[in-house]
Amino acid sequence: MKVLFFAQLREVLDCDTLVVEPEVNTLAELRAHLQQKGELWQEYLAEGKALAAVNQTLANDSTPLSEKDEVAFFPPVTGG
Amino acid sequence: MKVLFFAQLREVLDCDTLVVEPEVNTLAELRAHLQQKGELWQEYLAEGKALAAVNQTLANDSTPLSEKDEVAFFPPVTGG
Amino acid sequence: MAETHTNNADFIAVQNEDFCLAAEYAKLCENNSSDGAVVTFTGLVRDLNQGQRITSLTLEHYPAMTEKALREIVHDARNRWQLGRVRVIHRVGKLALSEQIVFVGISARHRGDAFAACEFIMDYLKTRAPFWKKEQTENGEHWVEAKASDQQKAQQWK
Amino acid sequence: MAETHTNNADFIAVQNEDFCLAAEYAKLCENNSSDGAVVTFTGLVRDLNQGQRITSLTLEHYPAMTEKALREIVHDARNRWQLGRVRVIHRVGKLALSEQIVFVGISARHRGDAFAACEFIMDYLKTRAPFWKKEQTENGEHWVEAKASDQQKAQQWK
Repeated sequence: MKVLFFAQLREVLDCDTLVVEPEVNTLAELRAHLQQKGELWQEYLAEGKALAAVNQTLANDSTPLSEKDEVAFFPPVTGG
Repeated sequence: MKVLFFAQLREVLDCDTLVVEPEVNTLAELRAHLQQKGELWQEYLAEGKALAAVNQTLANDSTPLSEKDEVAFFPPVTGG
Repeated sequence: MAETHTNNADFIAVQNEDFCLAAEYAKLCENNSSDGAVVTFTGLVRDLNQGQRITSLTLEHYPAMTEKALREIVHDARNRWQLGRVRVIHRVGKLALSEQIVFVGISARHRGDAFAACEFIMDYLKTRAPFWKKEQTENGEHWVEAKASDQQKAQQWK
Repeated sequence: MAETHTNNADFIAVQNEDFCLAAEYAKLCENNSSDGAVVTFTGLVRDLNQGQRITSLTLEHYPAMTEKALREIVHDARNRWQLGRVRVIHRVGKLALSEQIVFVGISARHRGDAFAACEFIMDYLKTRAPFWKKEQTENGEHWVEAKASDQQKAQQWK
């Protein structure tokens, strides 16, 4: 599973792409899994702080995940 | 007092400008005075059918009139 | 062509000549780094109105009143929203199919103000500015009737 | 530059290059006598944001997702209003003061639909399309924080 990070999240976590194979079935589980990587991950991936997309579509914590999905975490968007 | 007519009103009444000196104090009175000029005037100057402006500002039947005013009657506007 | 500047940031014109959107947009933007939003509305002669096929239209107006009416509408809009520059152009005379009729352009710091003011000015112009359209069709010509929906739109701003 | 046509009448682009309002407007109008209304929105880099003086900004995006997100927003708008042509352009990369950031242009038979759809697309873009701004100021640079007012605007369309 490919996990991408954008904008402030990419900078703070010093990570733009991660390839992981965790045993997770939902976005919530992936989030919790990644939050174990350290204090910054714990803080910046918190729900409400980071948005997420699964296969390039905005997702929520109950969105199911499978191995081939592309998941992205990012701060609230500020385009326009 | 100068009275102007525009658009359909000008065409139907076959009149673009009228100079009159009636004894009227309000727009309602001028309207009633002009409506005596004939059936078409009666019909087309009826309140709700013709809008009116006094000195180039939209007016209503209670708007006071004096000799030097410019009054205009016209159909509901359709610009834009 | 007659022009009136109600203040430095307003431009109001009633004219026979066509206008150029790019030039109007440039005037809304140039040396204006404080406004982050520009909204423009352009009204054009469309081919079909109330079921009838249009070939052209003629716009009559009340010359002494049109600019005054537009100026009052812009003044109203400025009282309601925080606006940068405002430009309103309305053409009169004979216009062919697809020709430009009216332009309203607004710059503002924030987009909400620009959108609201632009739509407000059009809604008020449609019910308060003394312009009348006569449409030419294959079956002759006729004066356009005012639409109840335009009255309703204008009333929603109260 | 990447382009996507979701249907013949839609144009969506995410690009580094600047865009030209006049060219976009021409594409909304040409051979289009059925639409009587064109509304455009242009967003520009303004000098002041949340109290800080801006010198430039950098726009990052999620390339695989941006066009898809914009396409979905336009699709949503088409389900709500009767629209003619829709053109959306969003720039990415480094932009100087007063540069153009985003364009939304809509043609429609009637102005109400064009105004509503243009504002809706901007409000949704501001909360759903994966773009992020980093502002450069005299005191260094920082990521722009999302505004609660943008969330509220988007929610009002529900």
